Amino acid sequence: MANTPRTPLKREQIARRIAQDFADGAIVNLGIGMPTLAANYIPAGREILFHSENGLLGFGPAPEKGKEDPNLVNAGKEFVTMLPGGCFFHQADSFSMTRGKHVDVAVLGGMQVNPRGDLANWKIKGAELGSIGGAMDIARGAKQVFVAMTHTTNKGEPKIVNELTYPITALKCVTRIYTDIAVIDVGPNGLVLREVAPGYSAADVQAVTEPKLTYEKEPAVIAI
Amino acid sequence: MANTPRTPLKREQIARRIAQDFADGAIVNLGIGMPTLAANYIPAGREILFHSENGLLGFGPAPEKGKEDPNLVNAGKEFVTMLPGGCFFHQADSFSMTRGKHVDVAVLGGMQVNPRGDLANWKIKGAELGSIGGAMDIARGAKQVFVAMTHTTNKGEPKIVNELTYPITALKCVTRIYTDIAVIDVGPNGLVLREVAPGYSAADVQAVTEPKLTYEKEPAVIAI
Amino acid sequence: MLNKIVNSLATAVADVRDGATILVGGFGGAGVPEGLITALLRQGTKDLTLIHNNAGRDETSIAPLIKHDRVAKLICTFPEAKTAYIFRDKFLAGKIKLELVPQGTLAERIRAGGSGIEGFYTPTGVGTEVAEGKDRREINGVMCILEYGLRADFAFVRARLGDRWGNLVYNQASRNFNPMMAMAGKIAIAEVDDVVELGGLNPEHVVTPGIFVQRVVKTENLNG
Amino acid sequence: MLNKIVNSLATAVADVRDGATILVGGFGGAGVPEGLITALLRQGTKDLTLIHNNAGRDETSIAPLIKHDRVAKLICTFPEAKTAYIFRDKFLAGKIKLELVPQGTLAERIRAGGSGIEGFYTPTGVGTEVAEGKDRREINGVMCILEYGLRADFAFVRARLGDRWGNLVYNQASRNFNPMMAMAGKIAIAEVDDVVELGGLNPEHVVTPGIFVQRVVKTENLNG
Repeated sequence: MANTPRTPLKREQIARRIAQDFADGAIVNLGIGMPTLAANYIPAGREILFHSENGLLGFGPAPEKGKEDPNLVNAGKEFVTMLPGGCFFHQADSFSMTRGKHVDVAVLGGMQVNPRGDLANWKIKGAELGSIGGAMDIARGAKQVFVAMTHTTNKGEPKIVNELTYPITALKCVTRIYTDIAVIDVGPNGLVLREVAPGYSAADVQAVTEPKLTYEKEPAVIAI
Repeated sequence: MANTPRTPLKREQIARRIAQDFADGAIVNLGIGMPTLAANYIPAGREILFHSENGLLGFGPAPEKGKEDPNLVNAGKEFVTMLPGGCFFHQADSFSMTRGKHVDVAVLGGMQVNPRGDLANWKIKGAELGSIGGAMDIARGAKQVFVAMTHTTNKGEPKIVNELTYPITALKCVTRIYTDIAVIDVGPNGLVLREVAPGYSAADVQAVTEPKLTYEKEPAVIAI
Repeated sequence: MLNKIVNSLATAVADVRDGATILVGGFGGAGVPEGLITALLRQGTKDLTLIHNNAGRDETSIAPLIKHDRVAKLICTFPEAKTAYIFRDKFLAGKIKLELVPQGTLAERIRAGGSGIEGFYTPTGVGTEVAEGKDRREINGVMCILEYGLRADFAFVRARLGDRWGNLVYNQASRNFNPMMAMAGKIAIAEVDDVVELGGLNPEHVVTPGIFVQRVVKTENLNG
Repeated sequence: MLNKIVNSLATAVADVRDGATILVGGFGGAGVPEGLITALLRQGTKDLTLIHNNAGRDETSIAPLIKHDRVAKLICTFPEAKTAYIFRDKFLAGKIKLELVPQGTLAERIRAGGSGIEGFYTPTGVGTEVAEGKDRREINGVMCILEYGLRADFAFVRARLGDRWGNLVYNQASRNFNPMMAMAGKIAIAEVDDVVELGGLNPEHVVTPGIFVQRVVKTENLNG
């Protein structure tokens, strides 16, 4: 392993890794951006129901070119199709699903996460505007919240921090973090490093992570 | 008029008088008992939509004998039919309609009413049990609440009283009272006697009514 | 594969334990999950808390459970009725506790429970015995009382058709409380006339999205 | 006869006055009542408060009203978007006020407003800037904030079919906010693809019961 060059995961690889953690039959809400890609990598033999907060459950992939229907879009305003068994509902019912803890997994983008699982992902620090959309309800309401993000900012600053400095989305919500170099659980006693990208050591990940990571042994390499 | 014998209205006549006050196009909820009879006396040319709190809007009369469907009943558990344009919904939506002031008129039975329009109609004084059902929501939520009742109890005691002694259903809700001997409005300054049954004088009605009734002139005789 | 179909009513209720709280759909005789109730009676569980609009209907609906002393407490809106004589006797004998709730408040409390709304302010019940001991608050000039969301260990619902994802449609007025109860039961069990293939329900016509339902079971005649 | 059909979009919005509050359905490009918005732009009303998920979409949706300085305040969930450049410029120039609401809270506030529920406790937003200045309360171990019901003078909704009683069905994901908005507008105006005869909608499939709708108007191409 000392000979493997450090190889951070690409966006598609992070998405593929996340999809491995969707249990068969899970109801999953995917946020805009990298989370949406996870739909492309569902492991064979698993049936996943996708929920979209604008009022869809059980939607499928994008339609063929020329068959797009402006009345059939997901929360990211992308054209989708419906699978057999899918259904429509209004937004109050849709958020009864998220707020009421009926959605098994939400995958959200992240700007910052802290060791208590607090999440910031809706507004850049100091920005005049930001868009909450469904983020606060979904982060607070899903049974498990997975965050998908690069491990550091463009400037190399940690996004996994001791205290959030960006506007908060929800407290104590994140259960697992997937980055380009690690998979980290948010446990009752803080962050537990589970897996690392090829060529990375636990120490490498710790070096770009502000809070202390714990791990029982040298963590596994992410299977991609 | 002095020659007309005092003729209190029968239940069907009270119901008929009430139905005259349903405006064309009104959405009406009828309580169990005498109120339900009003559906039989809609004046010609008026289209009334009946709401039932168990989740029906736009239902019609009882089905032919032998065509009763146990899944198509109103709140009084009577078999009904659906008119073209009728629809079904769940009880939370049904009470959004009543609580949210979307129902134009509710006709309810009454045990006591006071000059402020407070209503008692769900439980006999001192009873071990009583049934609220939809009464509290409907009394509180309909735009107009008509009460249909006999003017006095079996023992001749007034049901229109200064202060309620029976358990309260809702405060300040009743807009008009229809009894076997009078039609009385609940106005901002108390009770206004509008109409009397054939052979009754205003003084006759006042004699069996605890609060003071006002009236501009000798009231009209109820047209039956 | 997500398959919520259960083979028998007995299997569907096998894990209901003593002391469980159960939401039971239906209004009068419409939409009552009679098969699940019968299966539960045979299963033998006791000390139940039931939440249901009525208090039993002659020897049907929840009456058999009350008759056999399985019910410690009933939360309902309409306990006083000729047909609820079994409940009445048990109540007067001090063998069953009663919490009386206005019908619209009950529907809304159940929907709130299923939607992750912990409490709400309603004008229904202000000034009545229902308001006793409850927090009051005036909002927009409207006096309200605070009511709490209601959840249960199980929900027994009755529907017309269901599929293996748990999607449901109902039969006319038998919809009533069933959709909200499915939302608020940790384990919602739907007794259906028929199970249909996935895709057999039009996505525009689904009333209860499958996310709210954990088990679907075809009705059986257990008394035959 | 109850006839809610209006002959033209211009007639439907003729009585909207300066300073009115308007709920506008739609999510992204799906389910937006474009015709009513265009008719309102031509009608000339100003100082509006709009309630809508987004802040305009390029030159469509509510953007034209914002561009022509008709909107004094916007209540929305997702103001920051590439396609909302018209709003962004007006906001940064101080020409329009913004109230930012999480999406599930917005949906629920509108439903509550239409349902006569004056306020509710939700866990969404706790610990975030959305909670600033709001009442907090812990219920069942869950910290919540108090949010209020939201009503408006008008609701502009977009549906697929409507009848003269106001019953509506929608087109797939264009359902979104429209059903709740119909509930919460004092005058709810539905722009529909087509008007159908009474009885043309199956009573089991109606999504918005006519009681919530005051006007139904067939869409027109006002830009053609």
